Amino acid sequence: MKATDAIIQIKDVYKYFGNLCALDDINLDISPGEKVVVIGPSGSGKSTMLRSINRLEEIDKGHIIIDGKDINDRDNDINAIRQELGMVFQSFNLFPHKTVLGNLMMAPMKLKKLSKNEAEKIAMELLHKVGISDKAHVYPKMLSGGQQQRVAIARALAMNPKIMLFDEPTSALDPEMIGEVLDVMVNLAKEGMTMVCVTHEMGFAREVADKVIFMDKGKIIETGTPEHFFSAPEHDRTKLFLSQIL
Amino acid sequence: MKATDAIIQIKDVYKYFGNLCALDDINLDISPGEKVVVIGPSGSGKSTMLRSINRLEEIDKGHIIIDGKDINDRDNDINAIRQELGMVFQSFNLFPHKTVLGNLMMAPMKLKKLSKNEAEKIAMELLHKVGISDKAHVYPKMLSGGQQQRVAIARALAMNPKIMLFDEPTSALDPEMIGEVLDVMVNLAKEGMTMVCVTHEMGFAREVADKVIFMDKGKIIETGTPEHFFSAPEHDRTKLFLSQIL
Amino acid sequence: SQTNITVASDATWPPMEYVNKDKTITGFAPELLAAMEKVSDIKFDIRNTAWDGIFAGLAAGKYDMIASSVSITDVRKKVMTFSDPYFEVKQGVIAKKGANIKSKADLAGKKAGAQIGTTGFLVTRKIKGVTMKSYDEIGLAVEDLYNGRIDVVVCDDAVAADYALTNEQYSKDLSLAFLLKSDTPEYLGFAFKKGASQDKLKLVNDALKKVKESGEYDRIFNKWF
Amino acid sequence: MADKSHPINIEVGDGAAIPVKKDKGLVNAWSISFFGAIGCIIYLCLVDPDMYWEVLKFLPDGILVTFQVTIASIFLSLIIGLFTGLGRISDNKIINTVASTYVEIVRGIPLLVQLFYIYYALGRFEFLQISELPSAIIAMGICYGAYMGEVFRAGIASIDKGQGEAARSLGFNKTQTMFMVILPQSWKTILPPVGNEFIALLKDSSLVSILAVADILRRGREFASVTFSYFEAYTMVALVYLVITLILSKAVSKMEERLNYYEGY
Amino acid sequence: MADKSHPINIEVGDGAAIPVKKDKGLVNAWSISFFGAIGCIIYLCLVDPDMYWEVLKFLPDGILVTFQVTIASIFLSLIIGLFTGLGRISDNKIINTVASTYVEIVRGIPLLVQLFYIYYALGRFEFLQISELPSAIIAMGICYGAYMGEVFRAGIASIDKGQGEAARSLGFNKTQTMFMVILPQSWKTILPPVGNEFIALLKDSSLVSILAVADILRRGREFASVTFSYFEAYTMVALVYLVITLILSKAVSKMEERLNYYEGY
Ligand SMILES: Nc1ncnc2c1ncn2[C@@H]1O[C@H](COP(=O)(O)OP(=O)(O)OP(=O)(O)O)[C@@H](O)[C@H]1O
Ligand SMILES: Nc1ncnc2c1ncn2[C@@H]1O[C@H](COP(=O)(O)OP(=O)(O)OP(=O)(O)O)[C@@H](O)[C@H]1O
Ligand SMILES: [Mg+2]
Ligand SMILES: [Mg+2]
Repeated sequence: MKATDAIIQIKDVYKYFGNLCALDDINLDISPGEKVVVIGPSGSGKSTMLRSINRLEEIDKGHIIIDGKDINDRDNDINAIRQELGMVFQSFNLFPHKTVLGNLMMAPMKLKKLSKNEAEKIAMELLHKVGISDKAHVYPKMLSGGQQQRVAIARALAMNPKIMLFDEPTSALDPEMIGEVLDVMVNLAKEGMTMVCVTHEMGFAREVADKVIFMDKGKIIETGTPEHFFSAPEHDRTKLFLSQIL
Repeated sequence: MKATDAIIQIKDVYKYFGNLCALDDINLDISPGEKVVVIGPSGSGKSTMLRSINRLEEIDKGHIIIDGKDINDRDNDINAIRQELGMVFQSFNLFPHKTVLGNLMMAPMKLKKLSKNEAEKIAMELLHKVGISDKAHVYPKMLSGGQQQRVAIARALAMNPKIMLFDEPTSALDPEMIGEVLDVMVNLAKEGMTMVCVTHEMGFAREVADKVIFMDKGKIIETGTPEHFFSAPEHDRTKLFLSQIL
Repeated sequence: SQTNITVASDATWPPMEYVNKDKTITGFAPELLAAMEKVSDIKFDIRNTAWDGIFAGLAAGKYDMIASSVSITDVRKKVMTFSDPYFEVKQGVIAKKGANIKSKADLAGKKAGAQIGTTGFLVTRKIKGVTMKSYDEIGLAVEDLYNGRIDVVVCDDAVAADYALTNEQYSKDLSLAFLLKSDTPEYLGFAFKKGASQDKLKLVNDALKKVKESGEYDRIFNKWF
Repeated sequence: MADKSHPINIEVGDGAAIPVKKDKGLVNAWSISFFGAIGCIIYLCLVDPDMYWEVLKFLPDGILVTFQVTIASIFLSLIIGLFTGLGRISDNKIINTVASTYVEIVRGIPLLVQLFYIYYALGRFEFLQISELPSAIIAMGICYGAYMGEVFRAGIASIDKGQGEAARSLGFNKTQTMFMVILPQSWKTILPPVGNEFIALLKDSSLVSILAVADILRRGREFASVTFSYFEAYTMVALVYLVITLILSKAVSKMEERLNYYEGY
Repeated sequence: MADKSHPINIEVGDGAAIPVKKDKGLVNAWSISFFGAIGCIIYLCLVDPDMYWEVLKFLPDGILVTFQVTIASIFLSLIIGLFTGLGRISDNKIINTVASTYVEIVRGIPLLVQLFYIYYALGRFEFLQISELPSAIIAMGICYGAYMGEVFRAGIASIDKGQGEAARSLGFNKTQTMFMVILPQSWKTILPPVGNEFIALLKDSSLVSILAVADILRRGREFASVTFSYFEAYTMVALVYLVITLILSKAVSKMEERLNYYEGY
């Protein structure tokens, strides 16, 4: 794979919070359609890396190139680039003042200038896909956590992004709801979406991941297939971590 | 035992919170020197009963007679009666603006008009007894939970009460601190103090209790020795409860 | 034996009474009082008091007398007692130069300003077609005139002349347009609480008379006007 | 300031005491004050109509002016406040400092001094030769804009950061995020203090009487200056203000209840 | 009111904007405003000493009076406020209602109207024939007492209920519990808003100038009424107030920091 084929290129990226080096010389290429799962202990920089891809964090050094465009280059419109990137947060972050449908229709209508009808059609399709079309006219706070997270995924998909970023999408959920969200993610993966997921659901990783990345202290320590991690992780740090979460 | 021997007499007591009957026809006599442990599920009225003995809750019907005086009779000075009753709370409730010594000396000096020297002498003796005389000049917030609770016990003892009331004194403590508080309570029991303890520490109950009372829904369901409760509780409700906590 | 009389004065009324740069209350009236002190056993203690409420304070007994350019009117006579007149006033109308206001008739449809409760205020509000605005201080009214928010200011002629003529800044723009004619002459007097302090009233009247007779009154008058 | 650095932060607003349901004392006090005030007005007018009824008849256009000033000023202050609030949270240092300095200065000078100052300073500029009512409104608006700015700031700060991030990650720019996602959510938090400021502003609007604007207080003083009935005039003025603010504070308390129980979201 | 029924409660105090450390914007703004104001004063006095230096020389005794009124009123209002606060949380219905009604009425009437009213109404009673400074102080004290009452009430309410129960169970009576256990703990919560009210009161004390109390504003107006230099006089008055309130707000912010970091307990 040539570097230029990659849809996400992370090159020599550093990010500091004060003295703390949250990202320490990160290099990573992700090809179109690839599914990457990021694991690592708390505070290792997983979220920071994911958020940097979306420029929710401003990096201090290096380059992040999405679909050929350097996102930190002032000439590139970051808002246009972000439309290519769907993001799903641990805490759902649905807009509480809009119905489920409103949440899904807002960005397509305002940003892609779709008509109300077009936006609603797309929204309803996506709600079908994530299995909660019956809740279209309900406000988010009436939904369970699992349902909210599925709406959040649908909302991100409504902008028809090329890449989906997930930051521990299931870790705020009660155990009985994790399955329904993972199912949606697995289907998405099967449809060929490029995905970067921070998650410790190793079943999910095994099922869909092309590549697993283990981070620690802001560095990428080890990269490999899921099988590699389950069977023969190289580094002691990785072994220790896996022994804790499995 | 004649009723008149009892140092605490609770007669036909009812207490309502709105429509909720928190104490439902409670009758209980406690003799001098007796140690009573009260158990029961959450919301069963244990705290309400204990607080009623101190008139921290005003009862709606019945009589509570401490050392011959009806505490709800306006002719009796409740503040004088309260001096006979030491109370220890789940949340310690030490006075944060006073040092440990200040906490112990305040009531004896202001209420019993002891001189500063006398009060300090008593306070230091009690701090020795509960094993934290080295913390005399420290403010409560510098102490661990277990230390705070021991100070709270010492503060109650400083008024030289005839009866000690404990409301789940160890349930706000980290496990490693429970022991140090229970030790103090066991010693107190051995010295012959009349004690009413709401606690689910069954080891403590077995060691010191003369009588265990099981409450449910505002009623006293079953009364007996600790052995009775461990070996042959009568009521289904009691059995169920004990199976949960043991 | 000395008689102390506390006097209220709204010292925002130059040149009749005002606070000078030394923070002392001065002007025509205070000098008149000083002259009266010299010819009698009275000791005046002048206190600066806000105009609005100056009569309420007199009624409440906070001071014995008001010396604050109070015109003697029938309405006022009902609630207070006046000394002999000490000054004759006319109501002067200040307007912008070139505003073409020359008589009472020109005031129709105009906005007029005056200090609340002064004769100027009482007279002007009775003129048909005039929108009346009342101010706490005459100076604020003149400033609003200068700034173009109102068309005329009505006040005692001596005060009007002072504002319109002696102040450099205002004299470029403002002028004393005309005097409001009234059927009966209007006099200023010292006001006392109704029914109280008759002895003090008499002392004041006597002293005023002496000052007038001695020619001292004219000397002070000429100094200020 | 809705400052979170203290464990408990007491702020007594300068509005009226809102009779919220859980404060039984105030609810009772509200009824006593309100019906007491109404009763007093009626009683006084019946017993001494020559005096009190005359005062009352003298006031209505003053009440109108008071409301005009209040309503216009609150609108102006809301607009100023919105920009100030946004400025106060802006990452742009210059904008932030300008907004903060505006707040610091306006809150550091007595309202009465500001009114005098703005009113007469505005008058000095030829092109601003506007009549007293607009000048008074502009002055009150500028003063209250600083307070409203803090209300907006706190309202915006009360919205979870995740909301903004979610909107940005969908591709909304900063302005869209603010106006389509943050502000629509923060009105629930902003509305009650705005109601409170409205009452405070209505009370403070009595200061414009010093600028010779013919509001309730001015009318009362004019009446008193002619009839020398200071006691009666001020009694009536106070009662009228009391009735008005009590009605408004009841309205604010109803609004707060509604907002609290509003189940839409 | 420190009302806990809302998830977030915004109250903008009527004091100055306290430059607390975490609000960088305000800290910068404070410096700009403060040194700016001082700079302005010096510059104006140097450039046009005939005017500005004269005004400035005219003000000092007014500043003294402003402080006298403020300090005396705040003491009076603290005493009234303590009793009001205790009354507002009292179980005794009559006391509670009286205290609440006092709060409701005082907060429902504009301060200026109250000042007029109390000043002239007090004057009606022969035995209350006191001069304007004490009357003004009494009036300000009564007005601010209601606000202070709410500060005390909130301060007392901020103390954990368990504290009172612990004291009562030791045998302290209600009064002893309040004065020996609750109030000594609540001063930490009460002090910052009292500091804030102090600044607010200092600003509002400018209203007593209308009663011809010779405070800063009055002195400025007197100067202006003689020299006709309204613009210059009010500029100086505003700057002097600004410098004073900024110094005080810095002091309050320092005090808050101290209280926050105070390790005693
Ligand atoms: N806004 C911030 N300011 C300061 N430090 C931050 C900030 N965000 C993250 N950090 C720090 O950066 C480091 C990396 O944080 P990050 O959230 O990326 O970790 P993570 O791997 O996602 O951990 P977790 O599994 O807990 O979510 C941590 O030490 C964290 O404390
Ligand atoms: N102040 C109060 N107001 C209203 N209801 C109350 C109050 N205090 C207690 N209750 C109710 O009275 C009942 C008895 O409460 P109590 O605190 O005595 O139970 P408990 O046995 O001590 O429970 P726990 O083990 O949880 O402490 C409960 O239903 C409780 O909700
Ligand atoms: Mg994370
Ligand atoms: Mg309990």
